[in-house]
Amino acid sequence: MTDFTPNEMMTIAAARALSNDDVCFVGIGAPSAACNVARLTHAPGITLIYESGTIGTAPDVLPLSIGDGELCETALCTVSVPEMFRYWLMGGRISVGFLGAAQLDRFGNINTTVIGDYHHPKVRLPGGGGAPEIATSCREIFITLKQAPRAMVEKIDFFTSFGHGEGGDHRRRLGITTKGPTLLITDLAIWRPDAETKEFTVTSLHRGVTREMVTESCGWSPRFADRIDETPEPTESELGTLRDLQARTAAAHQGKRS
Amino acid sequence: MTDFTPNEMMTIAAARALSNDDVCFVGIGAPSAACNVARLTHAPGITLIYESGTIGTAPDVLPLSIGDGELCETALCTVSVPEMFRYWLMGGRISVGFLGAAQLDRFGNINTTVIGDYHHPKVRLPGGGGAPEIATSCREIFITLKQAPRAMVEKIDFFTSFGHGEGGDHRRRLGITTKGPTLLITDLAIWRPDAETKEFTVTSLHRGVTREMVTESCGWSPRFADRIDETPEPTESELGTLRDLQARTAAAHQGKRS
Amino acid sequence: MAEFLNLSEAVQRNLHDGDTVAFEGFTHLIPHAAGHEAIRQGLKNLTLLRMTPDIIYDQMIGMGMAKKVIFSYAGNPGVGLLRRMRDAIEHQHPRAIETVEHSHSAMAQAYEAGASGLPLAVFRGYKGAELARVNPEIRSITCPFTGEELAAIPAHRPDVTFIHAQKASARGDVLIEGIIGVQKEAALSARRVVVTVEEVIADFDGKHPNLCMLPHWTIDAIAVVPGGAHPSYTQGYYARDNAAYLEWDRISADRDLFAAWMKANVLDATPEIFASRVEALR
Amino acid sequence: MAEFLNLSEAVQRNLHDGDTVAFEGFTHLIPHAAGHEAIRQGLKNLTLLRMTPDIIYDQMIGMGMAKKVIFSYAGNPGVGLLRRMRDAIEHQHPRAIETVEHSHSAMAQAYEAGASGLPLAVFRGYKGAELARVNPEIRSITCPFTGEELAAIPAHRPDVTFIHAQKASARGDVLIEGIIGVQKEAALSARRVVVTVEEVIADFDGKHPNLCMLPHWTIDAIAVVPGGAHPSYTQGYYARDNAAYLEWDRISADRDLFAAWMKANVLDATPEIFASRVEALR
Repeated sequence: MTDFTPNEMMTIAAARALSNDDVCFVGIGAPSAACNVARLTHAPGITLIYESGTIGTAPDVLPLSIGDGELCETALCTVSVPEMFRYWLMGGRISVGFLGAAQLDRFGNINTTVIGDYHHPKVRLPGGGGAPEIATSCREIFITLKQAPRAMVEKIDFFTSFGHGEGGDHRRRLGITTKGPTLLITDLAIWRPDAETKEFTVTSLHRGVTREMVTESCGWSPRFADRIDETPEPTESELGTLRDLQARTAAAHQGKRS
Repeated sequence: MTDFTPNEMMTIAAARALSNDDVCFVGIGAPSAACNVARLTHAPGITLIYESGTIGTAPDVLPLSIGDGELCETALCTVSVPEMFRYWLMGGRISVGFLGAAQLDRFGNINTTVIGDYHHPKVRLPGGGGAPEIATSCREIFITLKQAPRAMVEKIDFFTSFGHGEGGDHRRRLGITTKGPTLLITDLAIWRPDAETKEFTVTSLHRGVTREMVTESCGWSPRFADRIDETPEPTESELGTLRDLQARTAAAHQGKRS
Repeated sequence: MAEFLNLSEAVQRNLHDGDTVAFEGFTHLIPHAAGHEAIRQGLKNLTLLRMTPDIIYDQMIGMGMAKKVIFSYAGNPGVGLLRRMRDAIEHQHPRAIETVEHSHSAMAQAYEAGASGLPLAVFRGYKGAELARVNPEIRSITCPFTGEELAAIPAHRPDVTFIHAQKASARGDVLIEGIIGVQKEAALSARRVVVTVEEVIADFDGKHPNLCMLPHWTIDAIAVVPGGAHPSYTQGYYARDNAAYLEWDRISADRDLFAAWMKANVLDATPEIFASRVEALR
Repeated sequence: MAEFLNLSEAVQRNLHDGDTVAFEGFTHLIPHAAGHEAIRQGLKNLTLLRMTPDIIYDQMIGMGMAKKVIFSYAGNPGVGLLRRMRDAIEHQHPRAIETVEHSHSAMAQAYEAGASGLPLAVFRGYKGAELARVNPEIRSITCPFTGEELAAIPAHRPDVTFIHAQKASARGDVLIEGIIGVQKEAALSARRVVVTVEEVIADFDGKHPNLCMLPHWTIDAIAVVPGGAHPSYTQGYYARDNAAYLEWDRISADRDLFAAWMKANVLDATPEIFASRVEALR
């Protein structure tokens, strides 16, 4: 089929991981695109929730912020933010939470807070927002990330949100009952945690991607599964849906101002 | 002016104790009548709140229950019951809370739970409902009661809600920061707590009521203030407002069913 | 995922002997039709959870279905006492029941905590109140910042919650309007949720965004039962049958009269009868 | 009791040097006009409380008004970083600021606890998260029923909260619609409350009973400022000025450019200008 970019492949692979019955806590950017592509293709019944309080939203264009009016106008209902975090996130009603990362380690622990020391940071990043509780309250966590050695690191500078910690049963030892990161989708590959060690392991490579490319763009030496699939490339319909969505989005966000 | 009943005097005396700026947590019965007479006479700006979640309600007829539709239809807004108890009562926004009593002692402690032992009661009464927190969260508490020796007792069988405990600074010793019972209005008299001991003391007798009548209908030996007023009798307007309200109420609650 | 069922199947699938169950509705929207169906199905050893047991639990207790009642106001609102519940507490008739008594504030916040997935509710309450002495579930925690002692009670986590609402959408989303009470919290704190509604409409497009809704995926079963709240009421559909509440005071005062009334009006009846009961109240 | 004042008087009477203040609004309804008025009045040593400091606090921090910021997401939503806030944290320019960092869940629940008059919020959070190590205000309590350790943080109790809303009634009741965020809780947790609104209407008769309202007696001052949320938006009135958020990334990147922009657009401006800023967005 026609050509596609690594980012498009990443978004579409993430969309495929979602099902019609999922209730997703959506972040901005790639997760938002992935969730809405899923909704517009194979998962029309999926429930999308943004932390601004919008439940069951179906935006025609992707929001620039998690609080865009479009989200409220197309939602089943919009609740207060305290209710969102208490009844809906902490209440354990979310099946899939999406997280991005500035730094990610092999166990799915994430840093979006600081580069360097917390109290005297080299770079002060935005911080966690909802991530600390999203990471532990959702039944499972999907992570999307553009691969780069400074993004996929041996050791993160700050534990903004907890993945599998040091691996193994570390979550259980902290009394966390949810699965945590079960899927990492990058622009190059699909990774899943090892059943025992919980270390992210490459299970599928996107079209034209080699093990070397994955290794060079990863800050730790990555593990590869015994059997590695090639990620099915985007279908006409998937790619068309994503590109239409992004075109509508671009138009909407320009058009707003004279 | 025309004649009036002791109950009418009680209700109107309670209405007079309310001001335009008060925010009242209203109970059913005499308190509801008193609050609405106040609203319809000297305190049009008073805010009436029923624990069903109705804020700023202005019923045309008295509700039979605290959850009648009339309350919601005439309210500024209606919130959930958890919000009512968290943001509005526990939040310390109520200036006056009304309580009734099956048993009352001289310090304004109230029993509406059981006659006899709690675990093997002679009579099982309805219980406290909102009273335990109304008694401690409202800035002050008004009590209305029809005098009778078995209602005004030396010792109550159960502390459903806390008044002044053993008197004096007992509230403060329990870490309660609100005033508690500041007014007791019966069908015979108006009582206020002594500044020091906090024992209810008769400060005003309704028209035609003697000290003996008060004493005979009270289970403890009541204290009388040095100077005792006569409660001004109901005005035409007060009595007319109350009777019209009760007539409308009677009609409404019959009319509902063929 | 919400499934549209007839009431008897909805009750059969979701309520079992020994369950902890909440039939909620704060004066408004009390799910009486669902309660009567539970009575017809002869459920046993239930733990009944409700702020005001009201007529709906007075009937179940009188029929001997309850082993335990968790409540905060055992009155017939605006009328007086609950005579079947009293008979059970004072004379163990028709059976002894265990009672766990709270304040309204505590009950509401225990549902709120349950909906939030928390094990307990922490609040400022019960100060000087004797319930704290007779109810062992009332404990306390100390605020690590101020040293204040606050009340702590277990969150409510019923096995199943029954509520009545105005409308469901074809997809099974539910809209609750007016005096919304604790129904949203009672539903979200439960493992299973059954809703009776007055009617089903295509969708909720055009509704105000901030209304009280339960998404279809939070509900297990929906049964359409017009009049299903009677003698309670449904805002926008029919008024409260105050006369029936007054009449209950007479019926419930006598064991035989109660039994006869229950046979005629509940055991020998069906959910369809509720529509006719509210006709004069519309 | 709500008093209708012009914005400058509303700010003068209610916001003082050294106050802890919340300007809340979750992407929607951010009270920018009130923030600009505070900047013009040159308030000092403020403790700024807000989930996402956003442009509104980036401007105050850049102007040196903040001594402390309590927050949960220091980003320019959908765009990137807050460059004035970064400059203050990384280079103490124009002054050093103390930061107290929480998660969104913690911030929202701290407002909810403040609105409830509680000294703390208790919730399941921060498990495995390093903020619990660097923020001494994050402690824990143990559930007396399950033994589970839960997070505990102090309730928010700002001296004053500023919010923007769609409508006030003539009496001073306020209606908030759409994405209501934490505004109700931020208002009810504060000692003083100032609201800017798009317009005043006679009353709210006929509005749905379950909407998000603040009664007039919970509010101190109301100022009518059409467009007062720009570049944020007001549902039903005007759209979010996404271009302005993108533009801010450029303006805030340079200290001198920032200073010039603030002089031209804030210091030398008046609240009336906001109406013209949203013309093209209506």
